[in-house]
Formats: sequence, structure tokens, C-alpha cells
Amino acid sequence: QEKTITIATEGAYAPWNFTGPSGELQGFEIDLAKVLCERMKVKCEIVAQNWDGIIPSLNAKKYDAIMAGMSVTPARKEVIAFSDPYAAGLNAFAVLSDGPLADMPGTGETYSLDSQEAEANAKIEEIAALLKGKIVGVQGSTTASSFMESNFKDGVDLREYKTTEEHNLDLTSGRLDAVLANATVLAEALGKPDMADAKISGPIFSGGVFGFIAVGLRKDDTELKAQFDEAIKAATADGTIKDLSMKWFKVDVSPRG
Amino acid sequence: MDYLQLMGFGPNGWGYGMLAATGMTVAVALCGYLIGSVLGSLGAAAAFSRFMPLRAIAGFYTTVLRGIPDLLVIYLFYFGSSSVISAVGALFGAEGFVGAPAFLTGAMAIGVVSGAYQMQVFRGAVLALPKGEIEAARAYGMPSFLLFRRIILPQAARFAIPGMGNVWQLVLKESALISVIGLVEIMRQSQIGAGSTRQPFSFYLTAGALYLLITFVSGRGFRLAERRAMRGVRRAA
Amino acid sequence: MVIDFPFLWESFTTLLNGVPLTLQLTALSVVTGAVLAVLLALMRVSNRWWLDLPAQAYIFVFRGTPLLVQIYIIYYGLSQFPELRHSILWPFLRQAYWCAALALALNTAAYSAEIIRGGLLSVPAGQIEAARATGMSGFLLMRRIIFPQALRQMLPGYSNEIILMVKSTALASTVTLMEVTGIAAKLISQSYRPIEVFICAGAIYLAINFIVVRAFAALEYALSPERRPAPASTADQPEKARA
Amino acid sequence: MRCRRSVVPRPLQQPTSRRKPVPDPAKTPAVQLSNIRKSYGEHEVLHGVSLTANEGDVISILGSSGSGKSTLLRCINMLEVPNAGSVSIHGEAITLDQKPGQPPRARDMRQVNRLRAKAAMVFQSFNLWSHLTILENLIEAPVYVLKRDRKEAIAEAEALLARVGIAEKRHAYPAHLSGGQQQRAAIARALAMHPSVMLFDEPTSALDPELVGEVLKVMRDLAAEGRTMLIVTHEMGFARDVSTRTVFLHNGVIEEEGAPAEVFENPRSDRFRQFISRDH
Amino acid sequence: MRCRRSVVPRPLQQPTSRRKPVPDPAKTPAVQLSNIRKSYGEHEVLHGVSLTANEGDVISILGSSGSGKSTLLRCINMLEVPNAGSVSIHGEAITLDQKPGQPPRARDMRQVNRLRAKAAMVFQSFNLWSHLTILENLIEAPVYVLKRDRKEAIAEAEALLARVGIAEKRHAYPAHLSGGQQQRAAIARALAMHPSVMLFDEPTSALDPELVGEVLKVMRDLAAEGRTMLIVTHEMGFARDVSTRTVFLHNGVIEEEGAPAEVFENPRSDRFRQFISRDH
Ligand SMILES: Nc1ncnc2c1ncn2[C@@H]1O[C@H](COP(=O)(O)OP(=O)(O)OP(=O)(O)O)[C@@H](O)[C@H]1O
Ligand SMILES: Nc1ncnc2c1ncn2[C@@H]1O[C@H](COP(=O)(O)OP(=O)(O)OP(=O)(O)O)[C@@H](O)[C@H]1O
Ligand SMILES: [Mg+2]
Ligand SMILES: [Mg+2]
Repeated sequence: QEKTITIATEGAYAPWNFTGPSGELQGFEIDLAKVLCERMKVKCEIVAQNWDGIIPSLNAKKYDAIMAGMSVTPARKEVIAFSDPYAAGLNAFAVLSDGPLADMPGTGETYSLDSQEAEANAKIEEIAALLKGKIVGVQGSTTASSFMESNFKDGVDLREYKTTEEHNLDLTSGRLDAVLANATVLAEALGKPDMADAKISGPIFSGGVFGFIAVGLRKDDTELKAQFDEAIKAATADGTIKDLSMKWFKVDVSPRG
Repeated sequence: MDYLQLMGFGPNGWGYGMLAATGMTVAVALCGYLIGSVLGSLGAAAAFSRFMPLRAIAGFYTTVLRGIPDLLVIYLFYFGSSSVISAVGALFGAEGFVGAPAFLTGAMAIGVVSGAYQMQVFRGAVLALPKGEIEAARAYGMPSFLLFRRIILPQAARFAIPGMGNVWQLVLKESALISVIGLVEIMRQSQIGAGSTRQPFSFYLTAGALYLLITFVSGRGFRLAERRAMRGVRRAA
Repeated sequence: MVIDFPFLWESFTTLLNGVPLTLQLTALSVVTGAVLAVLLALMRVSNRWWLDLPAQAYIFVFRGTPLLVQIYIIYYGLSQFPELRHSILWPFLRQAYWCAALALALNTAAYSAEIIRGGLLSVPAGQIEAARATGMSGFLLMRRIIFPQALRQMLPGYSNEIILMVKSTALASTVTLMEVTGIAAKLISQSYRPIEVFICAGAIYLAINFIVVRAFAALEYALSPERRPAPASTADQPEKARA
Repeated sequence: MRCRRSVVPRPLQQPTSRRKPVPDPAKTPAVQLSNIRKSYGEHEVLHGVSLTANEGDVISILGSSGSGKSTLLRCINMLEVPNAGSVSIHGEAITLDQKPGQPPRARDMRQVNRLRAKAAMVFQSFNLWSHLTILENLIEAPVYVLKRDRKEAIAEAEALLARVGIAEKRHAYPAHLSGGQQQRAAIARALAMHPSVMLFDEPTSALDPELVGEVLKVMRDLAAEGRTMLIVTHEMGFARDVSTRTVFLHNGVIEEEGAPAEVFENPRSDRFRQFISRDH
Repeated sequence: MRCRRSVVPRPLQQPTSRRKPVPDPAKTPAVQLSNIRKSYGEHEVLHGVSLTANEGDVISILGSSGSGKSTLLRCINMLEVPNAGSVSIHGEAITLDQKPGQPPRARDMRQVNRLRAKAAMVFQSFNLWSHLTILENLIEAPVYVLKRDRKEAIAEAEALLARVGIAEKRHAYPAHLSGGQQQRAAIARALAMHPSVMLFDEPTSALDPELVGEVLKVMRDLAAEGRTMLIVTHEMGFARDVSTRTVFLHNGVIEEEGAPAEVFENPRSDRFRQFISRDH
């Protein structure tokens, strides 16, 4: 019973999923996909697909699953199904080290928008006061952009970018005062010399709109969803996901709660 | 990592990947352009036809396909063709994704769009032809297609070649859009590289250089064609 | 596929908000691009290598690289140089709007220059010589004889270019500008219904371009009286016997 | 089909010049025009012209500038579709479709093309194909329309070029030829078609007297071979000496028609008398 | 500047035809060509032609097709820059720059344009501007080159069009005119410039005998006003009766030159004798 499933990833979202010089896919999700497939006892093929066409192509049955750092959102749930989460979405602000926002309150701390709702909201209010009149960049149509829209609607000039590198470039050029993005992706980018002048400022948020990252599946593919759910549950329980997370992100993003 | 190493052909170099992507760009663009030439010349012929319905179809084709975003055409071709083919496949019990090959779809989509532009170029060129020479051909009994092939086409080439060069450039750039249907061409490869290494400039500058290289080579071709087409034309000093 | 009319209508009205920006960017870049293009085309046909060569190089680079790369480099690339960030240009280049307009104008100039050159070359040599023989030359010859004829010849090609510019403004969304395509991308990410949203966006672009096409057809007609059948004889006196 | 027969020419019912020779009913006329009308916009250029050319006829068409000579010639091979009247070539009438409110057009372009290939034309403005060399101009239609063998066509074309005296220009493009050379090339191009009917529109206008003499000699030879020719010309001498019939067009109607000896000696129309008297 | 003077014509040192009238030193010649050579590629068309036209001269240029008549005329107003030799108009020499290995070119285009405006040309192929109506064709250069008042230019243009008999075509485009009408428009366009020198390239080729007579009358009037004219023509009658001097060009050299009475009665060159004998 060697069933084969095809999993799509973006291949350009280091360190979650990215491409090596010779074209081989690498990253947290690639390793995880191999683990999950092994547990599901299926043969897996991982393919790269441009982000813009990733959901339509799933529904057109070009492949069977998506593992591309995709957060579970209500809008996406309208068109596709999600498995149980395999990672939590941690987000943070990055700013210029010598700018006025360099030391926002809560730097170094982590707040869950679900379990620590009151503290988190207090921090958000403090930060909102600081961000008034500032320009903030986010990647368009991500949980970061919905977080900004729901919590910093007025007073902040919000700019949407196609990719995280682009808003990072505008942060270093001074067109932006801050960016909000996935903490693991930011951490990776801040390690490069181009972004030596920038740093994380303010707390890391989790839960709430940031929610979780899960495998995207076709709605009618309930059998496959059950298989993924089971495999992910097991991998979370025995710490496999945590190990992979530490390997790729140096922090633990495994889903809690 | 310095630039040369990044774009080189060593173990950590992206050279082979970029080269392969360049090949894909050229292949898709070339196929699309040729399909477009056929459609464009048929369209131009229809635009000058004696039959009203043909003229109307040609007008509709060029207006709509130039008017809508190219990405929409590609989406419609790709997902449209795959849902049709899947539906047909389902009738025969096939399951899962049955789609036209991505390359074919991409080339067709680009061909259909570029045909609409090429039709305009041809039309303009035909309008510039000396009327008397066409009359002479008619007077010698040339039927429409022969007239088109032997007299109009070679002469129109003179006026069309600069415009055709423009459309070729357009097609080259347009081929970047086919990445949404899963083909890895120069721009998609650069985007992958930029996202994977976080060095966007190295990749986008290289992409620009690769396109320039293609342009340079094809530019020679167009220059030669222009010189050939201009045989017999007297230029005022 | 069931058609969801309320969704289509909602997308359509949302997308309309992007139309003014799309039109502004097109108009701005087409006008400035055209001025630059005329200069470039004149340099190309000048028969002087020191004018021709720079124009050729310009056209080669701007036609030869994708507009996306040009916008990227003008917007993200230039801003990486601290020198530029401290120059008087920064207030302009800081803004995505001007960067996009600049990139679009520089790009269309290169394409239009080739179209104009084709038009200039199509003017029959005999008619140019007739003008020279009366003592016309340089700008006068260009303005009175060559350009009016070249204009007719290049109109179809130039309408192509303007339509392309309308569509190219879509790339402005890569530098955070929310024109029609930018809004469409956003709608798609909220709804994951690319086909429907793109059909709405397509309808808007088609409408704009339809107006462009019609306007050019009207202009072509107006400018080419000599291609039409002759009007009624304007004789206000009957044909005189010359006897 | 019968009902559409009304467009077929009925020359005898048309008001024609009194001197018009009654056609021999045994011979089909090579070209027969009946009651041709042609307008550009509102401006009627031909007001009902009827003309019959029998096989072997050499008809010279005279007339002042703007009288409609070129238009008449162009109506014969349907480069201009007449607004009314009918054209037949070798007895075959060209069927015209006339929809109300629209200009008439030929119904069957295949028929028109077949007939055109038999009736070669030399244009007033030459209209050589500028993208082809002179030799290529000559073999183009024979090879591609008449499907003649290319080698033979070339051999014949070279002979024709030698005959009109521009053999050494055979690989030159038309733009690099002098006016007279272009005109000779245009004549040779028409001859290369072996047409049974020839339509010449001022074929010697750009030639010097010496060459005029030679071209007229070529035409005389052709006439002797029995080809039918319609020649618009300003060469009174040629009209008088070579043509079998002379037609004088004035303001779109035939004012005078007849054997040259007759009309030149004894013109009936004042206008024609005046026209020939100015021949200085 | 002195050192460059060597390009200024020295007609008396050139080997010219023996009959050439010695120019009156008091009068500056209107047009003076000395030792003009012109090649297209390897093919030399003019092999050193010298010619002087004094004010009021009417020079008819005869020659067989391809002998270089049009080329000679085009060298006068620098539409073709001669490869060697010099041109001066009203005593003003056009300075040519000759860089080694390159074709020569006029040094000062402003000078050339000034002189061109004085020397109007009628082209063998008319070259009317196709985007302008006939009336606009006539006023174009007077208004924009000579900066004449537009109203006056129109009034004058209409008078000229009436004179050549195409007044009713003034708002038509060239493409809608017959050959002869185009030629008359081209003549009128040249006359509208009030040129002091006129270059006519077969100005009556497309005209019927009646019109030929009228155009030649116009030219006679112009000659009477003292304009200088160089006319390429195949009208022997005109050459004989109107021109003050006749030049016979053959294969790029002047074979015969002199007063018409003299050369026609008593041709020195065999080639010319043969040429005129064919005038049938
Ligand atoms: N642009 C050109 N390129 C090459 N050869 C040319 C060009 N123009 C003219 N010639 C050649 O130069 C010679 C002289 O041409 P030109 O037009 O001066 O003759 P012409 O005396 O005016 O003849 P015609 O009476 O036929 O007009 C011809 O043999 C012609 O083929
Ligand atoms: N395409 C056209 N559109 C409008 N009017 C035209 C067109 N062609 C010719 N005419 C007009 O029709 C009339 C007859 O033209 P045509 O060319 O038949 O004259 P023609 O007898 O050949 O004169 P020519 O001896 O000058 O060549 C002229 O008055 C001319 O202006
Ligand atoms: Mg005519
Ligand atoms: Mg000539």
C-alpha cells in the first residue's frame, strides 16, 4: 500500500522552506514533511509552487497538501481545510537600532494573545501610543497584516509588501519605522550583515490572530486530513517537532494548547 | 558569501539553476512568440477581410486580449483548461489532476496574448504599404493569400520589424508570469533565490543581466532581419 | 462553477477605488515617457554616432530588462545608498509613487522610441526630398513633413504601448501602491477566489483599454483623410473646359 | 441563376457612338464594357462608357488630363469596381453583387483573378514591387500566379529586359532606377505574363523619343501577333499610325470613336478637333 | 578660409564643349557646375559635367533614359552630393567637406537651405506631400520656409492652381488626383516659391498635348520674366523653340551643347544626330 501524495511548498521562505543552490528543498517544513509521511506510511513528493497560485492549484488537484508556513485563517478556511497545527505563529516588531522605537516595552518577553490576553492587550496599548504617526510595513495578506489592521487601525500608516525581504529593505532605507513579521523569519534576516542596524523591539506575540500553522488540504479530502492529524499529534507529543524547531529556529514553535 | 561565489557554478553557487531558468524563459517565450505570430497575422488578415464577421472577430480578439491583464489569461488557460480536461477525464473514470502540461498552457497563453499585439503591429505595417504596388499585384491576378505572402508580408516586414522587436521584448517579460502555473523561469528562480538566501539584489541584478543577454542575442537577429527587409528601399539623405 | 454575483459586485466596487491611481500613474508616465521617447528617436535617426550610441544603449537596457527589476532597483536599490538618502532627491525617491512613475516613464520611453523610429523611417524618401528641395531642414522638416506622416504610421503600435502601460501600472503594487491590481491581490488573499477577482479587475482594465483603443482609432481616422475615399467634389465652380 | 443574368452586358441596347463598328457575332469580343459608371464619393468620373475591343484590336484611348482614362482602364480589371454597367473579358462577364446602399463588388474573386491574369496592366506610376529586384519583378507573377517553371521564366525575363534595353539592371531594385528604366521594367513585367489583353496606361510617358520609337515598335509586333491592346496615350502619332481604333474620352464620356484615319481626318466632335489641333 | 577656396569653380580651366559660350564676366552666372562627378556605389553616373546657366537662360537638357539627367539636376540642389566638382548658385559656391574615405557632404546646411529655397524643383515622380491637400502642398514652403503671409500665399496658390487648371481640386489629397493633375500640382508648387532658378525634371511627361502646350507657355512667360530654368525634357519642339541653350547628355558626359538652332541644324556628335533623328 505504497500511496503517494504530493506536498507543495513555496521554497522561498527561509528558514521554514527554501531552496538550496542546486534546487533541493530544505527547511523546517521539509524535514517535518518527511517525518509526517513516514508516520503516515505514504510516499511523499515535495514540489515548489509560487505563493500566488498555491491555493488554486491545490483545489485544481495539482497536489494534495500545502506545507508553506501557511497560517490558519478564517478566509482560508472558506476555501480549503487545515490539519491540526504543527507550529505556532510567533510575531514581533523589528526597528532600527538607533531609532526612536529601539526600546519598546516588553522586549525579550513573549505574550500569548489567548492565555495572557490582559497582559498582551496592555502591551499592545503601550506600543500603539508609540507607533502613532509612524509607518509600519507588513507582508500583505498575512496574519501580521490582519493583526496590524485590527489593533493599530488608526494613527499608523500601514504599508503592505509582497515579501518580507522587501519590507526589511525599506526598514533599513528609512522609509519604514517598523516592520511586523514572523519572529523566526525576522531572526534569520537580522542575522545577515545588511540588517546589522536593525533589531527586534517589543514583545513576541503568539496565539490569537497569529494562531497556528497547519497543513492545507482540500475540503473533501477528509481521509488525508485524519492521517495528517494523527501524525502531527504524535510528532508533537514525542517532541519531534520541538527538536526540528530548535534545529531550524533556535526557539520552540511547537503548538501548545 | 560574495557575489561570484553565489552566482557561480560551485557547490554553493546558483549558476546552474539560473542557467536552467534562462533556458525555460527562452523556450516559453519563443514558443509563445511563434504562436502569436501565426495568430497575429491571421488576425491582421481578418481585419482587412471583405467579410464583416471576420473583421468583427479580429477586432474583438485584439481589443479583449490586449485589454485584460495577462495574468487573468494565464489563470483562465491553466485552471480553465484543467477543469475542462478533469471534467472530461472524470467521465472516463480518471481521477485527480489531469491538466494540460504547464509548458504548453503557458506557451499558449502567451501566444494568444502576444498575437493580439502582433496583429496591431502587422495592421499598422500593412497600412503603410504603397497602395500602387498592391494594386499591381492584384492586376496580375494574385489571389488574396498569394498577395499576402508574396507582396504584403515582405514589404510589411519593413515597417513591422521594429514593432515586432517590441513585442518580442514584451513576450520575454511576460514569460515571468507563467511562474504562477509552476514553471521555473528567470524571475521565479530569482525570487526563490532571494527568499532562500535573503540577498535580493544579487538575484534581481543577475536576472536583469540575463534578460539583457537574451535581448542582445535576439537584438542581433532583429537587426539582421531589418537589414534584409530594407533591401531596395531608398532613404532620403 | 456557481457564479456568486454579490461577491463579484462587492469586489468590483472595491477595485474601483484603485482606478484613480492606475490612471494617474499611466498618464504621468505616458506623457513624460513620450517626451523622452521623441528625443531618443531623434537621436537614433540623427546619423551622428555620438547621439545614436547613447540612445541605443538606453533603449537596450530599458527594453531588455523586466520592468519589475527596474522598479525594484529604483525603489529598493537606490535607497540602499546613504548618499542618495541624504541628497535633495530623497524627498521624491522616498515615495513609492514617484519611484513607480519614474520607472514606468523610463521604461515606456525606450519602447516608444523604437515605435517612433519605425514611423520616421516609413516616410517616403521622395517626399522628404521634395521638402529639402524647397529649403526645409532640421526641425521644420521634422515638424511639417516627417512627423505628421510618421504619426499616422506609428499610431497602431503606440496604442499597443499605452495599453501596455495601463497594464504595467499593476507592478506598482510591488512597491506598496494600492492600484487596481494591488487591491485585487489583497482581495484574493482574503477570499482565495482569484478567478472571480481577476475577472472583475479584467473588466476594469478592459474598460479603460477599450476607451484607449477607441480613442486611437478615432485619432487614426481623423489624421488620415488621404486614406479615405475622396469627399464630394468641393468644386464651387463647375469643371471648366480649359479651352 | 437565370434571374441574375440581367447584369450581363447588352451592348446593342446601349446608346453608343454612331460610328461604332457592329461586332462580328461570330467573334467574341476580347473586352466588352457596357455603360460603365464610376464615382468617387459624390463625384462621377465615368458617365456610362461602352466600348468593345475585338481580338487583335489596338485601341488608343485619348483624352485630356482628368478625363477618366486611367479610371476606365482600372475598371476593366476591377481595380475599381464600376458603380453600374458590366465588364466582360473573352465573353465572360464579371458578376457584380450590388447590395442596396453599398458600393457594388465582384461576387467571385477567383473569377476576377483568373481574368486579371489574362489582362496585364502597365500602370501610369509603374508600381514596381520595391522589395524585389527587376528580374524578380518580372518572374513574380509568371511563377506564382501562372505557375510557370522558374528557370524558363528567368530566361524569358532576361530576354525581355534585353529587348527593352535594361538587361544590365536586372539585379537592381526599382528605387535605384531612373524613371525611364522603371517604365521599361514595368512594360517588360506586363509582357512576361503573355497576356491576351494588354492595358497600357501612358506606357511611354517617361521615355525619350528614341525609346518611344522602340517601345511602339514592340507594340506593333504584339499587335501583329493578334494581342488585344487598350492603350492610354498622348502620342498622337502612335494613335494615328498603329491603333486600329481611336477613342476620345472627355469628361467621362466617349466623345469620338472610330478608325484613326477617319477620326483624325474628319473629327465629328468639336472638342476632339480642338484637342488634336493643339498637337504642336 | 582662403586655403579652402580651391573648391570654388574654375569653369574656364575645365575641358568643356567647344561651343560653350564664354560667360559675360560682368554677369554672375545663376548656376555654375564644374566638373561634377557622381557615383552610386561603384557605378559612376556623371563623369565630370560642367555647365553654366546665366540669368534668364532656359537650358533644355536632353538625353536618353538613364544618361544621368535627373542625377545632374539633383546635384544642383544637393539632393545628391557630388563626389567631385563644385556647384555655385548666383555666384555663391556650396562648400563641400571631403573627408578621406567618406562621401563628401555640404559643410553648411544653412547655406544649402538658403540656396535651395531659391531653386525650386519639379520632380520626375512629383513627390507631392501625401498628408497635405493640394492647396496645402502649395502654401507649405512659402509659409514655413519663406515666412510669407498665409492669406497671401493662399490667394496666390489659388491663382496658380487656376492657371494650371486644377482649381477645383484644391482641397483634394494627392492620392485622389490623376497623374496629369498631380504633375500640374507639382509645377504649381514649384512656382509658388517665386524661385529665381527652376529645375524641371520632365515636367510635361504625364500631360496631354493640349496641356503640354499650356505648360510650355507658362514656361515661356517665366523665361520672359528673366528666370533661369534648367529643364530635362523629351519635348524636342520645346527644346528647339523655347530654350536658349540645349545640352545633350550621354552616358554621364555632355556630348553636345549650344544654341538650339545651331545644334539641331548641325549636330557635331553622331550620338546626338541619331537621337534627334528618331524623333518621329
Ligand atoms: N539611387 C540610385 N542608386 C543607384 N543607381 C542609381 C540611383 N539613381 C539612379 N541610378 C542610376 O543612375 C543612372 C542615371 O539615372 P538618372 O535618374 O539620372 O537617369 P535619367 O537620365 O534621369 O533617366 P530618365 O530619363 O529615365 O529619367 C541610371 O543608370 C540609374 O540606374
Ligand atoms: N481615388 C480617387 N479618389 C477621388 N477622385 C479620383 C480618384 N482617382 C481619380 N480621381 C479623379 O477622377 C478623375 C479622373 O481620373 P483619371 O486618373 O482617370 O484621369 P486620367 O484621364 O487618367 O488623367 P491623366 O491623363 O491626368 O492621368 C480626376 O478628376 C481625378 O481627380
Ligand atoms: Mg491617368
Ligand atoms: Mg530622370
